[in-house]
Amino acid sequence: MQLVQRRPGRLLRARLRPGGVLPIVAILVVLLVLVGIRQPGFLDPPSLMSFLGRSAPIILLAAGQYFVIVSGEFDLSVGSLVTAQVVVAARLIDDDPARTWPVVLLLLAFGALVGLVNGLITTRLRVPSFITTLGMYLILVGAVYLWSDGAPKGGLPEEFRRFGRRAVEDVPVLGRLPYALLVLVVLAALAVVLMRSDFGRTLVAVGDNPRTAHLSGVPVWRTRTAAFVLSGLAAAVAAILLGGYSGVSFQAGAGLEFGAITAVVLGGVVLGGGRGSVVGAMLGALTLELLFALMNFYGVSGALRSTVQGAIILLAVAVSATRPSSR
Amino acid sequence: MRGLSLSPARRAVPGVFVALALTLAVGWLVVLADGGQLFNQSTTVSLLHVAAGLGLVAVGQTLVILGGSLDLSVAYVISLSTLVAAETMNGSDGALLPAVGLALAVSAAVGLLNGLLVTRVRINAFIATLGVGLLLKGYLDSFYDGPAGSTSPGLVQSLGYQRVGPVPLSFLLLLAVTGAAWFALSRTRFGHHLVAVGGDPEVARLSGVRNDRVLVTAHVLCSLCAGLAGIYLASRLGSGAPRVGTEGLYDLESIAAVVIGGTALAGGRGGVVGTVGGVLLLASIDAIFNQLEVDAFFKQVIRGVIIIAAVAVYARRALRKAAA
Amino acid sequence: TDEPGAGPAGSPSSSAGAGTGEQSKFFVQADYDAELALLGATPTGAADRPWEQVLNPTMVETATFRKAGPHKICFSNAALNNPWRQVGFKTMQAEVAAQKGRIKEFVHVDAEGKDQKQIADINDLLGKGCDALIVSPNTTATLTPAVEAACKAGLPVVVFDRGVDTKCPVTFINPIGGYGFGHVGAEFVSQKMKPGGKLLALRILPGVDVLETRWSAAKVAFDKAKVDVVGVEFTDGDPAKTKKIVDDYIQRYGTIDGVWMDAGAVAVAAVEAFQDAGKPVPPINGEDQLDFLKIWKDKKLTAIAPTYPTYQWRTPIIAALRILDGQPVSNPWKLPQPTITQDNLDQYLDADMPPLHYAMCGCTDLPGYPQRWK
Amino acid sequence: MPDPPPTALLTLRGIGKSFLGVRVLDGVDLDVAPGEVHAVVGENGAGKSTLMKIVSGGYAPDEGTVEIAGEPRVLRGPRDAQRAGVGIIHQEFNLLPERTVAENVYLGHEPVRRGLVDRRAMRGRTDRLLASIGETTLAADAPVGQLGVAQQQVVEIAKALALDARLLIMDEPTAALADHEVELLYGLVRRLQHRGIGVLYVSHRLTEVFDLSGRITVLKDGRRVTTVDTAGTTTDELVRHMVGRELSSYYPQRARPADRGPVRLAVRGAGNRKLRGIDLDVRAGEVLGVGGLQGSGRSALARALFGVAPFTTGAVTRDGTPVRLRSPRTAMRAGIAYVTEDRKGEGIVPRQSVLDNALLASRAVFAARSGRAARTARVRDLLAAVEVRAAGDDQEIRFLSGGNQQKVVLARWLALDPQVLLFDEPTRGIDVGAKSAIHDLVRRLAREGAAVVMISSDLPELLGMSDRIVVMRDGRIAGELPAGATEEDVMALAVGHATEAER
Ligand SMILES: Nc1ncnc2c1ncn2[C@@H]1O[C@H](COP(=O)(O)OP(=O)(O)OP(=O)(O)O)[C@@H](O)[C@H]1O
Ligand SMILES: Nc1ncnc2c1ncn2[C@@H]1O[C@H](COP(=O)(O)OP(=O)(O)OP(=O)(O)O)[C@@H](O)[C@H]1O
Ligand SMILES: O[C@@H]1[C@H](O)[C@H](O)CO[C@H]1O
Ligand SMILES: [Mg+2]
Ligand SMILES: [Mg+2]
Repeated sequence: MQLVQRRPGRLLRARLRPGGVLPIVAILVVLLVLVGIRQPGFLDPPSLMSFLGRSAPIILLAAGQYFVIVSGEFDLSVGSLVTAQVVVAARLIDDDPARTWPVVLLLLAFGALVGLVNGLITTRLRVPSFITTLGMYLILVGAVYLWSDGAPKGGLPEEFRRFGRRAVEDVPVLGRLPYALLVLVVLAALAVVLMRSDFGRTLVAVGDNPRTAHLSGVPVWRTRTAAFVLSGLAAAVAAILLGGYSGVSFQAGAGLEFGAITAVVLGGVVLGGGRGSVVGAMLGALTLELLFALMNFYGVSGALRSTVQGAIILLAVAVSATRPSSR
Repeated sequence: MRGLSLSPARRAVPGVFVALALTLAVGWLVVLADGGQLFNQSTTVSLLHVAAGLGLVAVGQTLVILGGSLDLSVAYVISLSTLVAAETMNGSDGALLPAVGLALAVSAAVGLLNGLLVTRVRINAFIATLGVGLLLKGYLDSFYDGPAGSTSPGLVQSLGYQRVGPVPLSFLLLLAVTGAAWFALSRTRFGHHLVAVGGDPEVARLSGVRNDRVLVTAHVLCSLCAGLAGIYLASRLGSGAPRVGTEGLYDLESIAAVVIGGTALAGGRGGVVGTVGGVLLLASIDAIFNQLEVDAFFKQVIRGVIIIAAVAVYARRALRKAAA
Repeated sequence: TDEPGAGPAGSPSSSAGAGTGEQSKFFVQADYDAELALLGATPTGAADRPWEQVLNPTMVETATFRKAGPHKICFSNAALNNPWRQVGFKTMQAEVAAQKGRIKEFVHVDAEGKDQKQIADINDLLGKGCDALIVSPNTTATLTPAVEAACKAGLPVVVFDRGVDTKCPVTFINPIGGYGFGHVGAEFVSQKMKPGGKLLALRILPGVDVLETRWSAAKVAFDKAKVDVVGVEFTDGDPAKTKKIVDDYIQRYGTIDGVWMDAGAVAVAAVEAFQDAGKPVPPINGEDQLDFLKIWKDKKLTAIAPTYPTYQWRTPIIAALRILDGQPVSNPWKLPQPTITQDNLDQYLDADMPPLHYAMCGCTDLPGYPQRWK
Repeated sequence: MPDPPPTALLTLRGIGKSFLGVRVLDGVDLDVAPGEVHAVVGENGAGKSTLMKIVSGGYAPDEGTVEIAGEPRVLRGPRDAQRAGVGIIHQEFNLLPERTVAENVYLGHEPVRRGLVDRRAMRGRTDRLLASIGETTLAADAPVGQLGVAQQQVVEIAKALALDARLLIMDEPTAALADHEVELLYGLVRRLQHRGIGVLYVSHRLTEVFDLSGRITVLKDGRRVTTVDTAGTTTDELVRHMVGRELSSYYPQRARPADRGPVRLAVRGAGNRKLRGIDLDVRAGEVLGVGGLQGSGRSALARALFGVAPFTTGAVTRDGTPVRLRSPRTAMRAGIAYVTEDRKGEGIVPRQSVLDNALLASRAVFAARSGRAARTARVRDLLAAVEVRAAGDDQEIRFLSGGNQQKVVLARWLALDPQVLLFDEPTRGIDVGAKSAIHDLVRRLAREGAAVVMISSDLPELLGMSDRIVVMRDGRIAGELPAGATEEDVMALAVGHATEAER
């Protein structure tokens, strides 16, 4: 290999080029400064930890969505999957603490199964994932309403809810450590490791050029299906945390799919696949959550929030979308 | 080899019409067995009305999807258009034309914004139109507590409720718009260029197509169609309704109709005729389930299955064709 | 001092983004006055059958609609998309079952929350030989033309829950209404919270008339009591969003002294937000959903539950049958709208029913209770 | 450089262009007179295609001026260039598979009548255009996706001609063409020349350059090395300018019979939808050449052996053991590697780094075989060994020239130590220097015990490299030739009598 010309440090280049995390970090810092000015107390460790804990579900969803998006697909079903999971959990546990762990396992299996079905329909039947997961979204919402006669039943006992609601208290320095944050940290680390592994690299390659990947021995359909399964699992964990955080309701997952996709794109990941990092995706989700908190702190009128949100998303994506000129 | 026979590029009747015919036949039988009538006048009229609303949006959506783009803001454009139209008319026939013009102009402006964000600012269409949708949602939420304005009686009587036999005027409008779109796609440079941009933007660009212009135009046309759907809904509802677009799920349903109609989500292949088939298929399923009083949630499950299955069938056929 | 704005906590910032804002376009002073007056009125009829009671009845003749039974009754429903409507619809179905001998067919069409579908549905139903048509409109203004068309078709039309802008239906059935609901909650909270305290108002979403009237009445009450409303937020009925909003408001203001909400769906989430932040739960209102009643009792909250009773879903069936019998009915048919307070809380708690069941269903005497609602 | 003719059709002065800070073109001057065929040659990555895209409006130059017919132009896009009378045949296909031949040919300038696209005129003109370049079997309303590579190349040429350009750029127009088609192209270029049209001709096939051009410009590392009159130069001199050193024009030494080992891969009576009755033995240490016309089934054979479009009948054995090659993975596990002919579509993962591209296959199939660090080190060595030129191994591969991309793909497969290597047009679009490096590499692999199957449309290469040649026709093996066969022998088998009769 011969170097044609030396260029600026490899790391900086990697961060700066499209798909790098620098833009989202910059946006995050700006928002943090704005929050700090308005609500200095928010940055105190205990409150920051709580914030991170409550943001864990959407961050995990973004990570799950990232796997699917970077492999060149979409998962529009995650929001409805979260709702279904929460409703199913409440009905199966029915306030009986002893059933917590079996149901948690069942939810994980259910999430993986939905991901598997999404993946197989997309890869084996060749239905575009936008349509597969849109159909799955309709099916899950319809089925869960049908199954519960339109009103969630049962209830989630404290044992189940503590994952999303409670924290390890009196931690030195940090004050408190929400269980959700612990789950997030562990899973985020796993996600990063996974993306650095052979699986992660081939996943990105599949998103970039599936034909080449196939001809290089990558089991393309299995890889993509695995991405959907990861997304389903992420939705299951998010559902466990969300159900814990706020209890059972049909609204539990409403709109989360768009939130997750927006977060992923904010994080510099390219829709269509082949580019972007999982860290960026998770930072994108954190940024969105921070934006909502910011609007609470600045008292942006409830009705105007969507406008502010829309404007900021467009602005942020526009900034991070600046690519090298193609001509 | 060189002399191998090549089939000319057929633009065959999309398979969705086969599905439609089957659905109607089976539905007719089942409803009959249930003691009802699928094709009585009131049911047919209702079906065509549902199809007209969704159809207008879906035809516009077809244009952007063909060009490789997407519009998730249509639902909000529809709501906005009902309000602009109804508030400008304010119950008087005199203001009818200016109101329609203004509603369309506002819609076109949104389309222009979408188009510019996608082409000039180079934001992915999914995010760009989602973002514009949020902007509009904020506006609607802050300025409208509920229905506002009043549609001119003339429009209500004509576009809203007039019909020729069992065929509502609005459905004829849909057919006209579809015809125009079909014509534009197959007989104008814009149409050829749009399909090219959707097929491979780089090829189009290097062939001298002005991709940006073509896509912006498609977005404007899509929004105009959504605006037209809004005007139609205003004529049905008698007033402007700030949430009618989102409640109707016009964003996702229009995309579903386009894809069921055989247009590739990635762009470059398909057409508006199939889309109308897709719309009619969705509306027929609705009508049949309505007759059978099928639970709305069960219906949703079935709808999900049908959307996936229909597209799976296309994919299968495409695979076979590629293999043949 | 207790003067708002005097201490550092009540700094200008708190009043900046605060206040109750503009009055809703839905606010109609006369309706507001009428509803508030009804809160004190005594209904006619048996107290143990509130779904048959009427407040201030004004009877109309229905002899022209008289018809021999059994009847085919058709129902165009706005949606079944929330627990309130689910409980109500089950109650209505049970009422139909209870009247089995008199109803030969009950046709239900669900508009799935879509105005234009409901218009088409009503048109469709007109071709089906219904003897009476019940409508629960999705949106008042936009369903008016369709309901008018139905009236013109000659069959008796009964509208309930949300209204329409026309007098053509034989009767319009609903409880006292949104002003009453919003007022009761707001009065209670503003009286119980500490003077000069900060109140957070939680709304589901803008633009639904039944909900807009609730807020507009509350606004009047808060303005009159000079309550410092520090925020009016939309929750989309999402408990997670609710908790985040409440949490951020607690952070921003140190504490919140009162919470008002336009619907009970997120009441428990709001209560939990205070618990999780380690703050006392301030005076709060919810609705008659059992999860709220339970936490109210368990945690000894200072709370109140105005209701929009689901028993009103029984009344349209009863009314339709009376009309087809040619008996006079009241138009409008105003049903009583009880409030659950600390005093009668125990009477509505029922540990056996699901958490999102509505206590005010008036369904205990109906066929299939309690299984049908579980 | 000789003074520009006063009537120059195209004058480039001081053209410079950088991508992401890498200088790709630097102060390039060039001119073309009416009726002149001006060839541009240089190694892979020398900047030829970039220069051509600047003239045709695909890229904007960072510096320098473009004059067309004496008028300075700022080309804001391909459309401006078309307006100025510049047409281009791109190195990579620029066609829409879903659209018809006519729609592709007239894309961007469809004939209109009363504001509407005149489809009849479009078809008619396309037919005439195709006829004018000797193509009569191609239907104007056939979808391009159904055409073979050569026919697509013809469409691409027609598309450029449809512009009625004054200046026509041909960027490796013959890369996908067989010899008799190249002949047709020659005729075409000469006719254009007579009509006073200027042609910029980019090719790695120096024979063509000498056959067609009047002057030759050599680019190296983005700079113009020289412009010479074709009549006054020789291949050797040209190669020296291009590579900066002497190159032996010989193919590496063939295998001796003694070097041939056991049969690595044996195929008996195999077939599928495109192939029938394939019998084949490939031995360790030999290079088996596969010849044939376009669409004769050579790639289909490679794809069957690699499990992409598997055999449905017959039997295959690897080192004597029966194997079922159901997918690329199974083929790879059986020690088979496949370098595809379509580099852009099937060879590279464009937005991943050079290193990730080179590691792709090892990761996908043999992840557990060796430690990560060792694997990476090995691949880095291979990248160095095949002399990839890049800004670093973290550079996205799409920014490399075609030849360098090909070398990365080679490194990917070499990392697997395959025993059977399938090369499909391995030197297509590859410069002379790299080409001979690849030839050496192929031969070395054979010497080290690999069995090599090499498909090539470049007859001298096929004849020079192969120890044996099988020639395909209509999905069958038409015959086998020993080393030392002639071009005529290959063509006779490839064309065959049946085909003769068809014409
Ligand atoms: N990239 C590809 N994708 C799918 N199929 C391909 C591809 N390349 C070749 N094939 C298939 O192989 C078939 C047989 O023709 P093939 O390409 O083998 O002829 P060939 O003699 O190799 O000509 P060429 O020199 O163009 O490779 C083609 O018709 C095509 O369907
Ligand atoms: N869009 C691009 N972005 C970045 N670098 C590019 C781009 N296009 C070309 N390059 C770089 O510019 C240099 C010249 O490439 P070019 O394609 O012009 O070479 P070429 O002479 O045509 O080579 P070949 O003979 O392989 O076709 C190469 O180093 C290539 O990596
Ligand atoms: O119409 C109903 C009621 O008004 C209820 O209070 C909330 O849900 C709505 O759907
Ligand atoms: Mg080149
Ligand atoms: Mg080939």
